[in-house]
Amino acid sequence: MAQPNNYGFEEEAGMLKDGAKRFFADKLPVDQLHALVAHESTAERGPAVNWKPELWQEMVGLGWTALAVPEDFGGVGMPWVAVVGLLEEVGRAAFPSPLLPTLQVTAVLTQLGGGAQAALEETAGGSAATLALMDADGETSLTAVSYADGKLNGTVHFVQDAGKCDRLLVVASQNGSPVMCWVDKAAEGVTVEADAIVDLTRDQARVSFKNVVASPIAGNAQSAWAAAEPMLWVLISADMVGASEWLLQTTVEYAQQRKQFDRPLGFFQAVKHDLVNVMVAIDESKSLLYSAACALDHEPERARQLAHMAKSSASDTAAFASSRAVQCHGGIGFTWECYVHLYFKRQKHSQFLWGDASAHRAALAELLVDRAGSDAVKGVALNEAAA
Amino acid sequence: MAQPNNYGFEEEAGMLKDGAKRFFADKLPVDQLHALVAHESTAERGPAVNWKPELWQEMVGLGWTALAVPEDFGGVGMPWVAVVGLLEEVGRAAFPSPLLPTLQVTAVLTQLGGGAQAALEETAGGSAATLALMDADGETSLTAVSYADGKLNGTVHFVQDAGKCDRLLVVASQNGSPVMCWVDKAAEGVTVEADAIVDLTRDQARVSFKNVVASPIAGNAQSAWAAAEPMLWVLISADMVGASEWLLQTTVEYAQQRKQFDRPLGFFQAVKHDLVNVMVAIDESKSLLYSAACALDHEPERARQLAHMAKSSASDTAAFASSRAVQCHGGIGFTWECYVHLYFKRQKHSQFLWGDASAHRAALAELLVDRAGSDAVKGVALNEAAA
Amino acid sequence: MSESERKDTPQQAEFRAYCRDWIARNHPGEPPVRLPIAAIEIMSREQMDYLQAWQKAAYDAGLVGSDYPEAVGGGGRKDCQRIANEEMVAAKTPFYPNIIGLGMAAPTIFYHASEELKAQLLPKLLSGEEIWCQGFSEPGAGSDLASVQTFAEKKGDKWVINGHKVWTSLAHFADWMILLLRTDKSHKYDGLSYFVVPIKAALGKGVTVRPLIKITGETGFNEVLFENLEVDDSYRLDELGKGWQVAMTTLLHERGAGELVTPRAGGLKSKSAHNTSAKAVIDLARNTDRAGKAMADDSVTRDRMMRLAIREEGLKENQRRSRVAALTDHPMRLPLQNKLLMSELAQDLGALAMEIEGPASSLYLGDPNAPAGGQWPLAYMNSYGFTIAAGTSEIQRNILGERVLGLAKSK
Amino acid sequence: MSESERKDTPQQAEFRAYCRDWIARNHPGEPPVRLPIAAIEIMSREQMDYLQAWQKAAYDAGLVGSDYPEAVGGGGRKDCQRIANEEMVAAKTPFYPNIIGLGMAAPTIFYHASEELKAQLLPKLLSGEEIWCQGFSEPGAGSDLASVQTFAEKKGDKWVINGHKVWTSLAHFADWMILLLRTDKSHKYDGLSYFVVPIKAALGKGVTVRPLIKITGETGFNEVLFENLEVDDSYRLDELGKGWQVAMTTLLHERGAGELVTPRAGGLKSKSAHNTSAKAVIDLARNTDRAGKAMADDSVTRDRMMRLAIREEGLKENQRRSRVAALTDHPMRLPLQNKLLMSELAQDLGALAMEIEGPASSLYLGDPNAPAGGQWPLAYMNSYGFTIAAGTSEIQRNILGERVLGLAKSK
Repeated sequence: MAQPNNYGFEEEAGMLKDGAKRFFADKLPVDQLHALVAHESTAERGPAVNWKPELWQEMVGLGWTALAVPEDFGGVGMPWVAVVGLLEEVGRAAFPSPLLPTLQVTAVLTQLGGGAQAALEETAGGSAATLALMDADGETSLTAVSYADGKLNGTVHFVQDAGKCDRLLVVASQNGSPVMCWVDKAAEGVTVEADAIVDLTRDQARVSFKNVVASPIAGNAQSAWAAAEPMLWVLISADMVGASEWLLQTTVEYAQQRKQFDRPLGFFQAVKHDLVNVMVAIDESKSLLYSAACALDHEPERARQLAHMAKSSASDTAAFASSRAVQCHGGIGFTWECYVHLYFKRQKHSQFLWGDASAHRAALAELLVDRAGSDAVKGVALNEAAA
Repeated sequence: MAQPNNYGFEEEAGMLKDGAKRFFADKLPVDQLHALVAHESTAERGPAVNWKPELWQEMVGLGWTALAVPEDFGGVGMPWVAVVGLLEEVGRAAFPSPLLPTLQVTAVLTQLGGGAQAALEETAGGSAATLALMDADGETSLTAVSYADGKLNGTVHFVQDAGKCDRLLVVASQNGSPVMCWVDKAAEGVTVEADAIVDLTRDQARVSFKNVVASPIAGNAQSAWAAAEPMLWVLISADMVGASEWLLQTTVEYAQQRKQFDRPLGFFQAVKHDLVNVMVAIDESKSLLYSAACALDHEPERARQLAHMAKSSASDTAAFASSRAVQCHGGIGFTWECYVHLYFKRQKHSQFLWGDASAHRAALAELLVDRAGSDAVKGVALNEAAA
Repeated sequence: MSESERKDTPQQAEFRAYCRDWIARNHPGEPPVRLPIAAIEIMSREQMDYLQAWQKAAYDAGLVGSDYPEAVGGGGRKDCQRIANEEMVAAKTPFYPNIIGLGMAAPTIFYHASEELKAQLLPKLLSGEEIWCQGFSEPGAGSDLASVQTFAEKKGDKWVINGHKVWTSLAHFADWMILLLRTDKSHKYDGLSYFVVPIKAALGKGVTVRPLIKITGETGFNEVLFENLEVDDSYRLDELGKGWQVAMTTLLHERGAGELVTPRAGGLKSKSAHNTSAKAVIDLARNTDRAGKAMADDSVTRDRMMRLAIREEGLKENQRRSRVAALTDHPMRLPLQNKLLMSELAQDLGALAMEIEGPASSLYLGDPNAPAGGQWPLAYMNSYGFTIAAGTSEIQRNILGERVLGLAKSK
Repeated sequence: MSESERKDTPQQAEFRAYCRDWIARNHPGEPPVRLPIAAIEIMSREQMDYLQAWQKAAYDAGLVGSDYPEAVGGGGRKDCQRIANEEMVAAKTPFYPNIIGLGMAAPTIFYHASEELKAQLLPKLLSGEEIWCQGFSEPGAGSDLASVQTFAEKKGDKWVINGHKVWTSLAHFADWMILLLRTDKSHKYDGLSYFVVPIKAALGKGVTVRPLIKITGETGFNEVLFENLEVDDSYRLDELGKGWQVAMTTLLHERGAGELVTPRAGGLKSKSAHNTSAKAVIDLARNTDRAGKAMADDSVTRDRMMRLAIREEGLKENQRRSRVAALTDHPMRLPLQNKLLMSELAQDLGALAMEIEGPASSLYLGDPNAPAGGQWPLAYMNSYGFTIAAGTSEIQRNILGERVLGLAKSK
């Protein structure tokens, strides 16, 4: 299968993206966001869950939690490129909500097939959900939780936005094979310990299961997980790309307005070229993001490869855009009152979730270097075009 | 043992260095160098050995080939920091001569001990010599030449300045253990095939041995080689540091003189900061170089570690200084008539000889990461000093 | 179906089928002469003759200049040049030799010349019968192009030209030159005018072409000296003093950011041509051992190769995304990055390839044992031509910062 | 023998023995309060009291201000402060709290104040009894320091000060401030004058100190507002209009490039202090697993750690080489690199440490499960203070390019 020239990003996707951009700008502009999540400014502030549940209900009402679910399962069935467009806007707004984890959960559930129907209906109906499987190293191994005798036992780490979610999709090991269980956060035996994290726009927890009664969702968990992984990577990459673009635009505006030595900062090539390099990095990440999302829609055989590229690129870009935003803002960028830190912290959080840049490059190398046909790399004829 | 504060770089070393700088500037300034080595300007020019044998005789007369040989062996017995100072000037002049390989050979011979006396006398007397041991991958393995029944057989690659040398110090394998043989290049069974190389200021060859009669030099070749290796790295690092400094100074002068947009190039931060970054890289390499050389003189237990650092840093700096010199010179830097290419090519040659930057970092990691005491890394208290 | 064709209009689909068929029947196969990697590297008359014949054949078949009006020798089609290019590239045909003509002179003439001049010049330009070169840079006018000093003095209906141009690729083969001249010394930008000049006819009579040797040892560029060369005023494009604006049209198309799609073939990957790509570096690493281990198995090398493979894929996807308005916020944001990214990627690929080769990267073209025939050190050195010519990387970043991000001008 | 002592003069050797003995007998051991990583991070009165007592003890013993003349409260020795510092650092004592006073105010006062003022101010500065802060930066005057607008208007023998200073570390503890003021609005550089101001006495009466919160959530910096604060003309340093030159003395010493060696202790590595070093990153990698493998065994991580270890060692060796005239071509070439390299190395160490920690780097100070107590994300964020404050990295590169390489000024 081949990808359409326009990534399959049609008018409907554009309307979704533009609408989301307006929604976030209207409902929680950055000054209000700062007031919401950064009112407490101590370094040792402890865990916090700052968000607007009423906005979440509006988002559910707009159908956003069912976007990535095919119509067969009662979802909206938008293409991945459209979902990615929405998530870019979530990132641009650094919006605190359980949308990202919930969409990740629906991606996995959808891959499980019919057995997940009930769970998908709950998420479509507004139950926020999050994935529960990472071990203490942040790896998506199967060692964290075991499933035996109808019960879950173990502890998962780095559960994203657990404080905003009602349901957990637990990936557990049953005799070494994965099973997935749909668990109510309030169920007997579930303990949620909130983390004190750097990121002010998200929350995170470690969740322990002690003899939690659960039954696996029917379906092939192994293959569902493998198929869903590129979706998880693409979703968080979209958040990072959107946040990076905010950092770029905000820093560009500062460089236009702020004067030193009787010149706008942007006059100085040290600043100008830094910002151009950030733009270039963002564009690489964004192009790879839409290419990977489009592959999920149209070219599944290349989705994994392109999603590795997208997440690796987006992670590096997130770190770079954050770093340059603080540096180019100078002194004010180093203060709590400047909004840049909200994005800086969100980006440093996203950067390492679901595999960092190096990990994705290592996995990519297995596809491009170790596989017989390195023809997977479609080269650009550099000499010709640059000549 | 501890290192003296001034690296043990005493007045005598300074005089040697200054004298060498004048010698090269007088005898072969860069325009004459260019006329000597770059008169033929085709891409497929084939092998060439362009140098001034009469200047080599003067250098021998100045005692430079015996500098690194202890007085016990009839040498001059200068400290390594002084030898390194001389080699910096060789690099700064991009001087075509067999001095570097000859000094490398004397380093190895000296480590062999008394058995090498005769060979050392020959080099002191003006016989230029070079190491013959690299395999086709450029590694200093022992697989290239075998020694059995009093005869050498095999082929060594990347023999430096073979066209200017009279003697070869062959490191061969005798039943899997190293032996070193002192071989006349003109001996029966020795075939020298000159390489066509990019570097215009050196020559290189592959040398084959077919039943070449030779007898191993007495001494422990294994331990001699191990002790000499940091010396080989330090010597070529010095050449790279000197050449990098020439590239920096030449490019700085161009950036001072050349005007675009009614400003000297150096006004533009893209150029200014690039050149500052080159300076910073050179200074790191130079500081590590003298520290490593000083360790050879005073703190042998740290010599290997510091020489890994010096060669890794010098290789990266050589590549970076070369790259920025061409780029900052713009169009003229891309031409044959601009002298920059002589240094660019010498640096790209040196960069990969005797282990590239990555290889030295990998070896360094074995010392700093794998050894029980990572106390080998003497940290700087960053926070304190930068606060 | 290829990536592109699913969006073809009926007219495009029909034209694509026609192109594919024509190429299948007329592909010249492995060329009889060793071809260089790009048109600007053409060295011999033999190479040029072969490639001119190929361009003429493609032109006659309607695959070159497809989008130009018939009145100026074009194919009179709409948005079809891209189709022909895609089919040519896919079929790995040889490239067109008249690269300066097609990519820079033709769109400039099309937008700025009189109808008579268009009709006179464009047909033989598109057919490749007349080769073009570009006279912009001077020894004192590199990044600061507007400071050109080559001067044209008005004498009656003629202009008398004196000065010195450099970096003129293909000048030794060229029939015509696009030439940026100073016609007024009192105004920097408004003192420039733009001409087309029949230089071959003037060789030895007011025009001297001398080869410039690159750091690689290759020729390919030239310097061109003008001594009292007389040029008719009818060869001026657009108004007097509008040379800078005309030159902007040229540069926009040179950067691949212009309206008109440049005819392109050049997918040829013959045995003799070298391919600077991540795939080529990966293949090199597979075939290079160090200490008994393939470099492709070295984790650090793998990481670095993947970094470049990702940049390469991103660049390719940038090119695609630049045509999707809904996914770009500024129409020039992606096109203006293209040259910068390509040239720096080529440089980094070359540098990494040399590291993979290690000491063997010292072996050059003339050496029988050189890996890949010495093409990697050659490609690495040539990459500086890309990062310097046609606006250095520094100038590209200025342009992006100023035109796309709206930052204050740095000069 | 340590690296340094082999070159001691007899006087230095004797002083070193004295210092070593004194420290051995007076080392305070593990402090009773949790100390921050640097003086500018001092938060509580308790920390300050403890550290002031420590500085006073060291001063009384002659280990602080050793090279200052006795007439201004110094030790009257020659080239001995370095000896005391080395012994203090080697013995891992606590640091001195009056860091702005010792590193910036003292040398400035010494070179630019009247003898009376020196005698008045320096003893209690060196002893740490009076804490100093610095009033240079303003909201509109960051990199462009000479554009300060805080204005002093002459009224009789007094100056009346109005304005707004930012980034004043320790202002909430400070007795005195060094203050760069505008006394003439018609000249940028020559309109500046330099004062010492007793700010503690004026708190609430013309001076307001407000904490600035850093991105880390910590305080430490302040902003200081002046409203009709009256200062006596006798507190002016050097001539009217020479403030810029006086400030250069301050900045030179701040960058560690001044004549006078700053008294320094601060080798303390208590349990509570965090050490940003390659060794600390290597140790972290040894103790961090990913997918069942120690990060210290990951080749890519090893390569990156070694890059930083090499930079760190190079930086240390730069500091040594800067004192060997035969191996430096410009006396400021190495000293002026120090701040740039240290701050960027700290940033890169922090970034790499966070990558090694992976998702666990999200856990911050208040989290019981945070690796290293959350100190790595804290250190990484704080590193931007280093690359921005006291001349951004961009300004440092300008200074190096202009003063050392002699390139044209960029502004």
